[in-house]
Formats: sequence, structure tokens, C-alpha cells
Amino acid sequence: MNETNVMNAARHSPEEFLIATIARLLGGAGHVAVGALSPIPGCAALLARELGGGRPRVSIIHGDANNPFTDGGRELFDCAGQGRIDVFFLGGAQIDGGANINLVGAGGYPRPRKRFPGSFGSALMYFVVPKVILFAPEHSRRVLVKKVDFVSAPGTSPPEVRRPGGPTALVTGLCLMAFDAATKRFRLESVHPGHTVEEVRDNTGFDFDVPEDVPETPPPDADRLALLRTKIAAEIAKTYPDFAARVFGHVTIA
Amino acid sequence: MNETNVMNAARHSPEEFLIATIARLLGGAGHVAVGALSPIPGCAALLARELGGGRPRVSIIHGDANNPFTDGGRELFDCAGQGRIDVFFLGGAQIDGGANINLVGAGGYPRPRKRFPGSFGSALMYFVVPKVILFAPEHSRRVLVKKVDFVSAPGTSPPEVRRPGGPTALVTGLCLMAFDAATKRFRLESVHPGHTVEEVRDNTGFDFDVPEDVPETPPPDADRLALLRTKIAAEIAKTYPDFAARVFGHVTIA
Amino acid sequence: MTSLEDLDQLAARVPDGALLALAPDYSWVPMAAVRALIRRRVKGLHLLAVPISGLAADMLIGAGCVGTLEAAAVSLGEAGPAPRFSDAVESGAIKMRDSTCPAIHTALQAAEKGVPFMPLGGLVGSDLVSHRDDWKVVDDPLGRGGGPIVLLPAIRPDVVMFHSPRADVHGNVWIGRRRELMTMAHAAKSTLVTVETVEDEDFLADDATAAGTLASLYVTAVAKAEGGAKPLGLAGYYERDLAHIRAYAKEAATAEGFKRYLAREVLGQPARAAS
Amino acid sequence: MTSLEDLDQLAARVPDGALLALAPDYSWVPMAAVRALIRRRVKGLHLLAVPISGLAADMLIGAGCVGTLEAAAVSLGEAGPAPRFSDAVESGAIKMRDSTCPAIHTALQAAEKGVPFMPLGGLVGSDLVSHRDDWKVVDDPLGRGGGPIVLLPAIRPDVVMFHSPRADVHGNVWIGRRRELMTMAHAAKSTLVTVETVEDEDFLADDATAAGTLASLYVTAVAKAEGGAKPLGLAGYYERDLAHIRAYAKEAATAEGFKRYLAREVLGQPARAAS
Repeated sequence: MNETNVMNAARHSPEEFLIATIARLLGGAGHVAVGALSPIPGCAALLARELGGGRPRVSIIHGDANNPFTDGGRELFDCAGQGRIDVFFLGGAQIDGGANINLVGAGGYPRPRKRFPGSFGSALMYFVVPKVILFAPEHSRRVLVKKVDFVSAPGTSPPEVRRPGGPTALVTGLCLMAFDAATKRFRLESVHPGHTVEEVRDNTGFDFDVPEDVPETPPPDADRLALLRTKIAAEIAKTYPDFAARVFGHVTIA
Repeated sequence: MNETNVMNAARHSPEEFLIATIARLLGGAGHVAVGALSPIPGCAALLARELGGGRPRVSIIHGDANNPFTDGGRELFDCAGQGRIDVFFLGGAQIDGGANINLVGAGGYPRPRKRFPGSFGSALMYFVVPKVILFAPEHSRRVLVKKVDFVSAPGTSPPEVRRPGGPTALVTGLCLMAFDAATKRFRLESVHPGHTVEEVRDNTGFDFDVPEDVPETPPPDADRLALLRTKIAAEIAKTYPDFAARVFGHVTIA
Repeated sequence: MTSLEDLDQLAARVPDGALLALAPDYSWVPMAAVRALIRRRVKGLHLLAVPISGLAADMLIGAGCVGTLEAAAVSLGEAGPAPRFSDAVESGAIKMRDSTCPAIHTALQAAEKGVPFMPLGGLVGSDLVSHRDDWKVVDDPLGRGGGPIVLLPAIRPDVVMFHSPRADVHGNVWIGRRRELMTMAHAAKSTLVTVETVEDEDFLADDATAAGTLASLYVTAVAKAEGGAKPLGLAGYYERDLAHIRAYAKEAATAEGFKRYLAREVLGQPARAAS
Repeated sequence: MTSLEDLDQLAARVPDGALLALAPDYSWVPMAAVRALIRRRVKGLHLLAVPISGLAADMLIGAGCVGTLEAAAVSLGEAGPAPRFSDAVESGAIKMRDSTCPAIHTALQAAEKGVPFMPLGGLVGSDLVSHRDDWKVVDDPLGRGGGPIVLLPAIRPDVVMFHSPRADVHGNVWIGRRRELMTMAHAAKSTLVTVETVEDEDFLADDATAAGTLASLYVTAVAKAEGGAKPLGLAGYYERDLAHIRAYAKEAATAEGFKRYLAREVLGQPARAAS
């Protein structure tokens, strides 16, 4: 890590860094949809829209702001099934090296040792959205496992299964990885400032490809940070007032 | 036909007679739905509701009055599929002795000699509404045929077909018939004042059962006629102003 | 993003041979756009009535714009049969794919969900089924002894067109209780809307208007066309002109009469609404 | 016809063992009615979250009202995991039928259309499918080489319950853009609604309100319950009380803590809303 990046890194919060990292993955997309409880992906999508002069279109299903859906809870999924959503975000209480995700529980099923909330819409969205970005802030062997205990949604499918979509990237607190559906493996794309390839390896339960040269994930520049703390903070506050207050110090005026 | 009935018959229009006849078939129903372009069944349903103190519930899909549907064009059919509609009305450019109905064309298919508008929703409604009343004001061998040229919807179905509904009655300008799905035959129930069993037989292209005693269809009494010409006329005028003006002389005040 | 353009630009977005879906005569039919389509001499349309049509289909058929018609019925309602439709089917001038109302709604819902088919009750034993090589009767695929059921392939229109009283400046369109328009737009590749007015508002900002709004996400282009549903009505805004429709029925009873109507009301008047 | 009654009468309409459907915490959840259900000690519910739930499911589970839970997820959102839910699944106290959001919507749409099943994309290869003996993977039944697809049997709830800001005197209920409530009501055998106010109007008389209205045709009974969604919010009317929900999450982390909450906020207060 060079001097400049250390200085840049000091000027932003971890959330701001992740937002900028995810936003960089959204260039060129036409329509980014953001599910419930996703303030960081939500900010990333709004930042990308701001930088793109209104493109991508951003739809946030939580709340009424930036929410175009007027046909009930099914519309997000119908919309994805129609092929109108280019990018979506999924988490995973467990994610394995084949990009299988588990949102259901650790240990046995149906009586897991530790129960998670459940699969939400993953078992459809993962199949039909062309670019699904996995987001796992906690980069640990607890989350990034060798093999998930329950497949909420598989990372890849056999050729006879209609699957226009799937995972393309994984963003964690340590690094950015790309997923290749052909090899069914992740590849390390960049490591966040202040962290190392070794650290990523030590904290990852699955095997992944590492190119000879692994760049550092660039930190957000001053312009982006300024945008985030003003326009984006005000916009996301309509959906996530608590998050906006905590991360940007943005107080919503009712 | 006796004197009283002749006198009664003189006091009402053919439309009023048919309305009263159909209304009599609706007693005990919970929900009567009326399709597009059905002013006579519509009046009958409204009359039955008035006489029943608000029951049956009446839903008219044409226009906004008495129209509870707020989920688009499919709702009538979904509602019927849910089993929420007890009575519906269908016509038939051709109806045969097995209660098969043809709304598509006379002569060959796909190039008929004479094309009719089309099957509308009959191919579902005839299967799922428990009591479908066939309404054919023109009682002639042109309409009531030996065998329909095209089956828009069959009168009966084999036992393996899920069919909670079907035809129960046929009201024409000459008579009222009941349909028995077990024997797959119509039975003459009553003949309208001024007409005879012979006349019905002469003008019917299919064979049907005739009981020894065929009563006369009772004409509407004075109370019902008064209701029709006041409350029902005003109510149906919201949906069919032209019909209300022509039949009841009811002028809509906008 | 939604494009705001003029009526002829809008009509130019409907290519020859397109699968074009139109709602029934009572459901905000874009008659001005239909006339613009006829003026631009669109050809070989696969016209889908959702699920029935009247004046709009009859005029497009009469003007030679339609190759295939899929509908549950075509009729001018109180004004009687649709003369150009009947004539075209009887003469074999168009290919008719007869359907039934719920089948068309269901096939569009399949496209709306992005699934290849949906099942529908009834139908079994109707001649509609035997004349449709795309519909398939299968024995209860759940294997629970539910008996035969018909599977309907999804219908994905190339273009949906309708007329609405109001759009907002963001391209959101008011549809009120005309929810079939929403299903159609969701199912379609593109949706073209003519409107009476474009308002400087955001219909999605208020729960009361959001409930009756089709979001711009689904709207390809909007064009202003005052009186754009005439001579049909725009429920809550203006009544249909039944005298005009009755006169049409009479005049269009012959091919020659229809040509006269077309010359007078459509081709001769590029910018004016018939009324 | 729609019946106007009090909260306890409404709760009495939910029999033990009923298949009860509730919408997500953000979608007008009838918390006052949920508390009334707990007070009347309803047992053995098959609770269906449409498609996820939070506080409502967690409280019903904690109070021992639920036999089976079908849901795509249960969570208290920003307030963290749903503690009574997690505990009940881990201990085997309830039978869990894991689903995914679009599968629950689709199964309700099947019931809404009165068809025995609907297909849904995705799903193939998810362990959700292998643990559901009612879902069936079939090879493209159209026979067009579309590959495997999952068929989901219709779900027909015995009872749907929700809270709305307003009903009219005819029993029509405002749902605004909460259209999932309409699908649920269409699919269900009975629909029970609590409301803030009953207005002397006819929501269906005006196109603007009709668009966001569930007709009384589908409404079994209405009860007035001011603040009936609290401590959850009623979008556009009042905000959820996040402090209350966070405090609940903390207290309900243990069975004993949950009992205290129940005694204080539910059983001890027959007529008052928690807030």
C-alpha cells in the first residue's frame, strides 16, 4: 500500500469505502434493484446513478422513496423474471467457493444449530438477474465456508436449467472477488487498503484463484465522498434514516 | 292462457317479462355476476337484490356502477375460479340440446359462413360458475340447433374433468327450460303467456323433455313492475343509459 | 428512460409484423395512435385483443394492417357486430386465433412472471383448444389425480399501446382501476402511451396516486394526444360517441363504405381526432 | 356482506389450526388483532408469512400459537434476528416450512386464479425444493425443451388479516399500493380487517380511490382498532416505534423475558395497543 492510499483511507469510513467499491461495479447497468435491509448497496446504487447522470435506474423495495413498485410484493420478482433488472444484491450467512449461498441455518436441517432468518427471494433472484453481487461485510471462515450447510440458492446450474442470471462478484470487508460460472470458482480481484492476500486467504474457508498481481481496491476520491455525504446521504435517509444518521451524520427533517 | 294472464301480459313489455322471469331464478343466490352487454340479466339481478333486501350481491363488469372489480379485466374470471360467483349469464349464437354453446361462427372453422364476435369468457365461466343461465331472446331453429357448428364451451364434461359449474336453465322469448347435466337434456319448465308447447317445439332444433303438465310462465306482478320502472330503471341507467331510456323511458340526469 | 414525443414518432415505434396488444374499447384505447398507425400504413400486425376489442381492431383490420388476430371476441357492443372483422374472417383475409378472455389474461400473466406457461381451469372439451396448436392439455402434472388441465404458453407482446388521462413529467402513467393495462405493460417488451396531459408532479410520491400508477420503469414513450381515445370514451373524462360508432357500423358494413370512412376520418385528417 | 364488529369478535373468527396469512412488518400488519389472538389463546396455527414476517410471527410463535410456519424469512429487520422464531426452530418447537418470497406470492396467485398450481422459474437445485414434498420439479410440460421447472401447489389461506387506515361504510377497504393484501384476500376463504377509521363514503364510486380499494366482496369482517398496527408502522399514517422493537428484541432474547413482555404488553392490556 502506498502513501497516497493510506492518506485516502484515513479520510473515509468503512461503509463509505464499501459503498464506493460496490458503486464501481454498477457502471453500464440499466436497472439496479435493491432489496430490503441493504443500505450499503442502496447507497452504492444511488451513487452510481448520480455519477451516471440518471443511469442506472435505481429501485429500492424498502419504503416509498425510489420505489416504483405499485403491484404488490410480487412485483420485484416478476420484474426480475421479465429480465428488467440487471443488478441485484444478495447476502449469505454462509457463502461457499461455488458461490452457493445459505440464508437458512448452520448445522442440520430442519433443526439447525443456529437458525438464520431464511432464504428471502434468493432462490429466484439468483437465477434470473444477470449480475448478482454478493455482499458479505464480515469476511471470516464462519461466513465464507468450504461448503454451505444448506443451499438457499446454488451458485451455478447444469446447462438444462434455464438460468440467465447468477453471481458475478463478491464484496467483503477485506476484498473484491469475481465469480466465474464456467470454472465455478472465485478469483481475487483486489484487496482493500490495509489488508493483504494472506489475510484474505487465512479468513476464507474455500479455495479461490489468486492472480500474480493483486491490486489494491481503490478508495473513494474526494468528489465521490462529497457526493456521498450530501446528495446520497439525503436520498438514502428517505429509506434508511437510522443508517444515514449513523454513517453520514445526516439528520432527516420530517 | 287464462284471462288474467292476458291482461297482465298487456301491461308489461317483453323485456320486463324476461327480466322478471330471470329474476325468479336468482332467489337464494349469494352473488350474481353480469357480463358485458347484458342489460336484461343485469336488471334481473338488480330486481332480485331489491326483492331480497340486498341479497344476492350483484356485480356488473360493464361500467363503474355496481362494479366491485379493481384488479383489472382478469378479476371476474379469477373471482369465478375462486368459487365466489354463484350465478352468471351466457348467450349463444347457437345452443344445442346438450347445452353446448357456440359464440364463434356458423358454418366451417376457421372460415365460417357467418362469423359471430367470439367466445368471450364462456370457456372458463361455463365450467366454474355453479349456475349458468343461458339467455337467448330469439327462440328459433337458427339459434336453438341440433348440434352447434363450434363448441365455444361444452354443456357437460366427462367425470375426470374438474367442473364445479355448468348450465342450469335456458330463458328464451318463448319459454323457460331447465338443463339436467346427468341426462344431458333440457326439460321444458314453462311457456310464456301467448305461446304454446307446439310453438316451442316448432322453433327448437333439438329434442327436449316435455312434462305432462307445462305451466305458463307467470308474468311480473304490479309491485315488481313498479320496482322495475323506478328503482331498477334508475340503477341500470348507470350502466346502460340507452337501454333504460328505451325500455323504461328513464332519462339519466348527468 | 421514458421518452416524450409526438404521435407520429410514437406510431413509428410499432414495426410491421409486431405483436401489438390493445385493451377493450372501454379500457382507455388509444384511438388517435391507432389512426396514426393506419396513416403510417403498418402491415402484418399480430394484433392481440386483451381480451376483446371493437372499433380499434375493426379499423386496423379494415385498413389492411393486421395479419393475425388473437382475441376472445370482437364486437362494437351496442352498435352491433364489427363489420370489417366479420368480413375479414369470413373471407380469410386475416388469420384468426380464437381465444377466451381468461386465457389471454393468463398468458399475459405468465409473461409478467417470466414463466413459460400457466395453467387455466375450464377449456377442456372446447373447440377453442382443438384449434390451438400452442395450447396443451396435460394430465394433472402434480400427479394428484386432478384430471386434465390446459397449459397456456406465455404471450409477450412486442408493443402495448394505451391512452391515459394523465402522465407525470417522470413518465409515470395513471391507470386507475384499469389494472389490465399494468399486466399488459409488465408482459410487453415496450409500452407506448398517449395522454391527455403531462403533469408536473410525481404520482409515486403519494400513496393515493401511487396505487393507480404504472411506473415509468415500464413506459417506453409518452405522447400527448388530447381527446386521444375519441370516438371511444375515457371513463371519468369523456363519454364515447355512440352516434359516431353507430354511423361507423353502418358505413363500414361494406368495404367501400369503410374506405370512405377511412379517407374522411383518418387519412384526410393527420392531426385531428375523429369525433 | 361485510360485518362490522369489535376486535375480540374478529379474533374469535380465527379457529385453532387455521391457515392464517400475514403480510410483512412494513405492510400494514394488524398487531392489535395479533395481540387479541394471543389473548384468546389460539392454538396450532399454520402461519403463512407473505412472504416474510417479523414481530407478528415472533410474538405468535413465542406465545405458543403456531404449529407450523411457512415463510421465506423471519427477522426483526434493523432490530436484528427474531428471537422466538430462531429459538422455536432450533428447539423443534414449531414445524418450519422454508420457502422463498416469489414462491409464496405465486402459490397465492394460483389460489387467486382457482388453479391447482403455478410454475416458477429458478429454484431448481435449491435445498428448499428437496425439503418440500409438495413442490414438484417436472420436465417442461409443454414439451418444448424448456428444461426442468418447479410447480407450486396453490395455497388457500383460511384467514387473511391486515390493518388498514380506512374502510368505508360498505366494507370496502383502502389498500393503496399494498397490492399483496389484495392477492391474499382473493386467495383466502375469509379476510378480517382492522382499521383506523370507518368513513361514510363509497371508495368504489371514484376512480381515484377505487384504484387502491379492496372491495367488500372479499372482506368478511371489519373491526375498528385505532393504532392497530403499533408498534409497527402504518406507512403514510404513523412510523413504527423502532425503540420498542429493539427493546422487544432484547427482552425476548430469553423465554423468560418474552413472558414478561407478553404479560406486560399483551395479556395485561386487553384493550390497549402496545406502543
